[in-house]
Amino acid sequence: MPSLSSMSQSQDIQFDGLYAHELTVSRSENVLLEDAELHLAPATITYLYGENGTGKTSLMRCLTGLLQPDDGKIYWNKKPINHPESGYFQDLIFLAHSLSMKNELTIAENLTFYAQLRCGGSYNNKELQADISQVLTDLGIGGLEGRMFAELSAGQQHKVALARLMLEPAKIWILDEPFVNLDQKTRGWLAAKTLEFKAQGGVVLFTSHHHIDELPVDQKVGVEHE
Amino acid sequence: MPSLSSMSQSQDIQFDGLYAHELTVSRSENVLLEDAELHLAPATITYLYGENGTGKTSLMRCLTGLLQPDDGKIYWNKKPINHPESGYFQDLIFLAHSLSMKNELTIAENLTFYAQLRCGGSYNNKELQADISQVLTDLGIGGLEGRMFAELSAGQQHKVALARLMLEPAKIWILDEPFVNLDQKTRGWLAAKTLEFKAQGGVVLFTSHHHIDELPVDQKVGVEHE
Amino acid sequence: MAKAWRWFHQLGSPKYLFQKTGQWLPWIWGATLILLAVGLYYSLWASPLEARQGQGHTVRIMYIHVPAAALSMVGYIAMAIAAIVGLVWKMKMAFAVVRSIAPAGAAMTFLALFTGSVWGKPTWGTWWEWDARMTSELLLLFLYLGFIALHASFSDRSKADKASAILAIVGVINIPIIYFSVKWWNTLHQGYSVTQKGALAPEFQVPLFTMLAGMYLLFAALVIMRLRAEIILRNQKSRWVMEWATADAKKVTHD
Amino acid sequence: MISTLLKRELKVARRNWIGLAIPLLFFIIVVSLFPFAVSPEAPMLQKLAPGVIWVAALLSMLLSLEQFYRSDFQDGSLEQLLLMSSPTSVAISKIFAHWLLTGLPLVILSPLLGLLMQINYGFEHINHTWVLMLSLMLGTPTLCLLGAVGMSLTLAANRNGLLVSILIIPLYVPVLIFGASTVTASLESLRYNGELAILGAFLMIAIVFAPFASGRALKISVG
Amino acid sequence: MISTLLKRELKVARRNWIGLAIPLLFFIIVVSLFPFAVSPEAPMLQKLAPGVIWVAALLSMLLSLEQFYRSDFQDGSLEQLLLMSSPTSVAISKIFAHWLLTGLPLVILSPLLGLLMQINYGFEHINHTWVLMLSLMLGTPTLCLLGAVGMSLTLAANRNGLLVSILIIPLYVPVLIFGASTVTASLESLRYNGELAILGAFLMIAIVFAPFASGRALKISVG
Ligand code: HEM
Ligand SMILES: Nc1ncnc2c1ncn2[C@@H]1O[C@H](COP(=O)(O)OP(=O)(O)OP(=O)(O)O)[C@@H](O)[C@H]1O
Ligand SMILES: Nc1ncnc2c1ncn2[C@@H]1O[C@H](COP(=O)(O)OP(=O)(O)OP(=O)(O)O)[C@@H](O)[C@H]1O
Ligand SMILES: [Mg+2]
Ligand SMILES: [Mg+2]
Repeated sequence: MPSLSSMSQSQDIQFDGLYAHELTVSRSENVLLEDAELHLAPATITYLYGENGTGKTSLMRCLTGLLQPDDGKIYWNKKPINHPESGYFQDLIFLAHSLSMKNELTIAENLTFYAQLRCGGSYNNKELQADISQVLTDLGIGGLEGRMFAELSAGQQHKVALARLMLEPAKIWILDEPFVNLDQKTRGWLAAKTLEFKAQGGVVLFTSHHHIDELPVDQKVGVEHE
Repeated sequence: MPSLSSMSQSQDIQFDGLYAHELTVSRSENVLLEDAELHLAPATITYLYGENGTGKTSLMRCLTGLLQPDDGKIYWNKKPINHPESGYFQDLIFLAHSLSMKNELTIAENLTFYAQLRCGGSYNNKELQADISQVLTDLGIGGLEGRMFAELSAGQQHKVALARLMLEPAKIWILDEPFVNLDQKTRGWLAAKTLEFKAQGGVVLFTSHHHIDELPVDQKVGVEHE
Repeated sequence: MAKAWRWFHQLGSPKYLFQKTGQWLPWIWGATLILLAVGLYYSLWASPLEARQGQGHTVRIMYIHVPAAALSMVGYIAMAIAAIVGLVWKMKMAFAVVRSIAPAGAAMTFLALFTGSVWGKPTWGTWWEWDARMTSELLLLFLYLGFIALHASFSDRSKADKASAILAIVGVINIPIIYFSVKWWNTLHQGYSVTQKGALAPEFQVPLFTMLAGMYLLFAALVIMRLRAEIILRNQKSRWVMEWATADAKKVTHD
Repeated sequence: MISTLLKRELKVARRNWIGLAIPLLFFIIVVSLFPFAVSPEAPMLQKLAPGVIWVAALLSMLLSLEQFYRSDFQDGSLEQLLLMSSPTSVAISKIFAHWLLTGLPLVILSPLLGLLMQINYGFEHINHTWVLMLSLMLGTPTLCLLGAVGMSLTLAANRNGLLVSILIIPLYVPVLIFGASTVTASLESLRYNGELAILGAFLMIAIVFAPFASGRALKISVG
Repeated sequence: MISTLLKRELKVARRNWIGLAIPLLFFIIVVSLFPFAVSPEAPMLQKLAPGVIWVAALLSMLLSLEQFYRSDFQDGSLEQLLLMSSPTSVAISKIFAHWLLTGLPLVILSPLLGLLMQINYGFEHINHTWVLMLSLMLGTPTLCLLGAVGMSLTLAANRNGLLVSILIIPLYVPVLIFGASTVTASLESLRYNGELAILGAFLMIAIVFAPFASGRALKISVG
């Protein structure tokens, strides 16, 4: 593929937010998406739906750059996501199925690590610890900061992963089944926080197999397969 | 605890099905349940609810004998579950959070293994393979028998674990969040199958953080913590 | 130049490559058989025996041993080149080539080790010596086997291709390092002069060079056959493979 | 019961045939490190041979243990197995499969290693090779049995493959000493029956106690 | 960036302090198997010493690799790290942490092992010990760097701890040869500067290429 034409294309992109152009994704020889277009505008919440195995997770992994699409380009604020100036990876939080927390560390240590990784030294440690306590309390697991991650229940572990959303500044959230394993109260909390994030101009993409009453969405995108 | 008195007690038990008597369960020094009584009668569906981290999973692991309770006894059809004559472990299917399938084996091989382990040689292999195909087709993943378990989506993997319920004869199902990650259609399927199982006299205990419209329950048990 | 470039690009198309190699293959096999027949005749019957070292008939092993040893190294280098092409120009067919060379290369390495070992018994009185060449050949076998093992341990083919391509490249950087360190290390303790380059009498040269050419072609033929299988495997879903398969099936039923 | 379990182990291994070859390759490679590191001269190598081959066998068995137990624990299979059959029979089938898939091939391959280490100059010395194989034949099952106990104990500990090494190696040392000295005795044309008998005795003791202990430990790890 | 990553590695390791001790213990145990397996006589041991210590160091580094990479891959941390920093810097911090936590302690501990293997009879021989430490100091980082490449390549492969050994050991051989022969030369009172220089050269080559290759491989594994 000649690189020149794609450069010129990148200047043509008129969309703010995340824009995927002619995306083709396949998994072990099955084509999941072909020439798909997707636009996630700032201050919108997009709900990705589809039956099991249609390719929602695969699409998300492409949008985060973890999976190489067969074809197509992905832009963040008009720049290809891999372009150093796009700042995409600074702006992105991706919560996948695997919770990405270390069993051997405590809740606070896990969260501190990710916050510092994103913000460098700019996040004052004392402030950070106070914020962590605050978020955990909101989530109903206050006081467990020093508990080893492995020694939590399924839902509590999930809550810790969600706490990252509150501790790290970002402009786009990509959440793969974020409501799984959560009790009613926590679902409400997450929905409220998502709406707040949207109100501040954030971009949200999430999947869920259950309808979440508390979360009105702006755009529904279905992934259907054959 | 003198074993005599518990023997005499075991003769006193009047309940068919699963009966837990004066159960005390704790996890890292926190007492989760104290002197709890629980009776799951034949042909009933019991819904176990409670917020995240109240002890639902811990209770289930006690009921399956995997976690040693601090105190209390569990009876299956009036016999302690560890009593060789209770036949409890022949009758029980426990689906936990971890799906207990091997990534390196195909779907069919995984299911065959568990079916043969339970039924010994009595399950004719040809019949078993036909049954597996049938169940997978019902679940919407027909034709994937030969696919490696690792190469499935989250929901597809979950479906494979559920297929065990159809392939292995049992009298009690203990299901920890069986509806997680499933699409609408599959949830309906599972609810219908659970009702069928109940109609045949089966005992069902399950948890879920979402309300499942399709599944009317006979008993609701809440685990509340402090 | 432009023409060569275009040809290079065409080779990247599985269909084109499959058809072309299909055309070449009979010729390559033909030439292989002729050369090997002539070479084997010369080396097994018509060549003189080695008198100086009193090796008798065992010298005939050389005509297999030397080509196999040469090919084992050439094979690995070819693999690494293809791997670079695959990774840098994102050419999928290059990965198929890498994958097809590996088993043939491993077989040649094994053959070199085996013939060398069989030769060593009568000449040196031992099956194995930790001589520089022999040792680095053994390590080369491990590199090949590592490559094959790595490729086989992925269920996702494109991951397998890329990961094992990196290994092939890292391995090729190491081959000279291995060779020289082994040589240096070994001469510290003892030196074997058997493998030193001596003037080879012409009556040994003719059969040796014929065998060399024959074995090179044999190697090419094996790689190409494997490559064609690999192409079919990797393009099962594409239309031309379906057509090719059904056409083939028809041929079979007609026969 | 045990046969179903065994069949599954074999199937997992066959699927992953390369996984079968790997402990073997490791065995060969570790042995061939020594000529590089110590000396490539035949008399020296021959002197080292019994020890090195035995150490390599031990390490290769030790490291393949991980693969045989850890994955069942992590994906929850182990918990299901324990629900459906007795801990001891789970342990027995695991141990047997482990030996069949790594111990036995290693025994079969050992003559080649003997060759690399110059144990065997020609057919007249074939006897040493037999002794080597025999010692491994008696010793490797013991290694599997002891390994199973250590592995089952450490499953629930924070995942750390090396922890099990630390627990087990002291138990392995006697087997190693008698295994290697059997071969050394043979190379020095001494009698080696006594050593073989002791290896046999170790095996008997391990067979009696290890499956039970390993089963109990599995049960505890899952709890 | 790299310092945050490093800090976490150290914290995980500290939490799991036993994990830190284990490669060291393994190192000691493997070395001390040889007096049992081969011969406890001092001249023989001294002859073996450089080779055995180097092989043990190599195996111990190799086996601790697993622990340093696998768990990040499995719990999804690796994918988060790759989202937030460049693959090469992830690789660099992993490699550095790995060396700091297993390579360095091993270097520090090596005099003790020299003592076990009779390298060092008294203070007049202290020089050999220095050479041993120096050779390990230059050699172990190379082992870490090469190991990182192998480990990153095998992360997404069907989990098999030994596969990585097979990939890497052929690459380790040159380091092993020069590492052991540095010490041997010193023990035989020969010059060893050349060997040390070559070890240094290997390290330079590895530093230039390995982090990049390892980063690429990490990216592929996660994809
Ligand atoms: C397992 C044992 C052996 C191995 C791995 C081995 C390996 C090799 C290798 C790698 C080459 C280089 C080929 C080339 O440069 O194109 C070679 C060449 C050769 N080998 Fe061997 N060899 C072994 C045993 C022997 C023995 C026992 C003899 C004869 C007594 C022998 C005689 C030769 C000769 C004559 C050449 C060609 C010399 C030259 O072109 O430099 N090899 N061998
Ligand atoms: N590692 C893999 N290798 C090969 N195929 C895969 C792999 N992972 C997923 N697939 C296949 O790709 C398709 C899409 O999977 P994906 O995980 O994207 O689905 P999904 O929409 O997220 O489903 P779910 O709702 O079940 O999570 C599925 O059919 C699955 O079988
Ligand atoms: N391995 C463990 N070690 C110590 N404490 C644990 C462990 N697992 C769970 N706990 C604690 O025990 C309590 C009950 O956990 P359990 O997993 O039973 O909850 P649950 O009701 O299943 O919650 P969820 O809805 O989140 O799955 C929790 O407070 C948890 O922190
Ligand atoms: Mg998904
Ligand atoms: Mg739970």
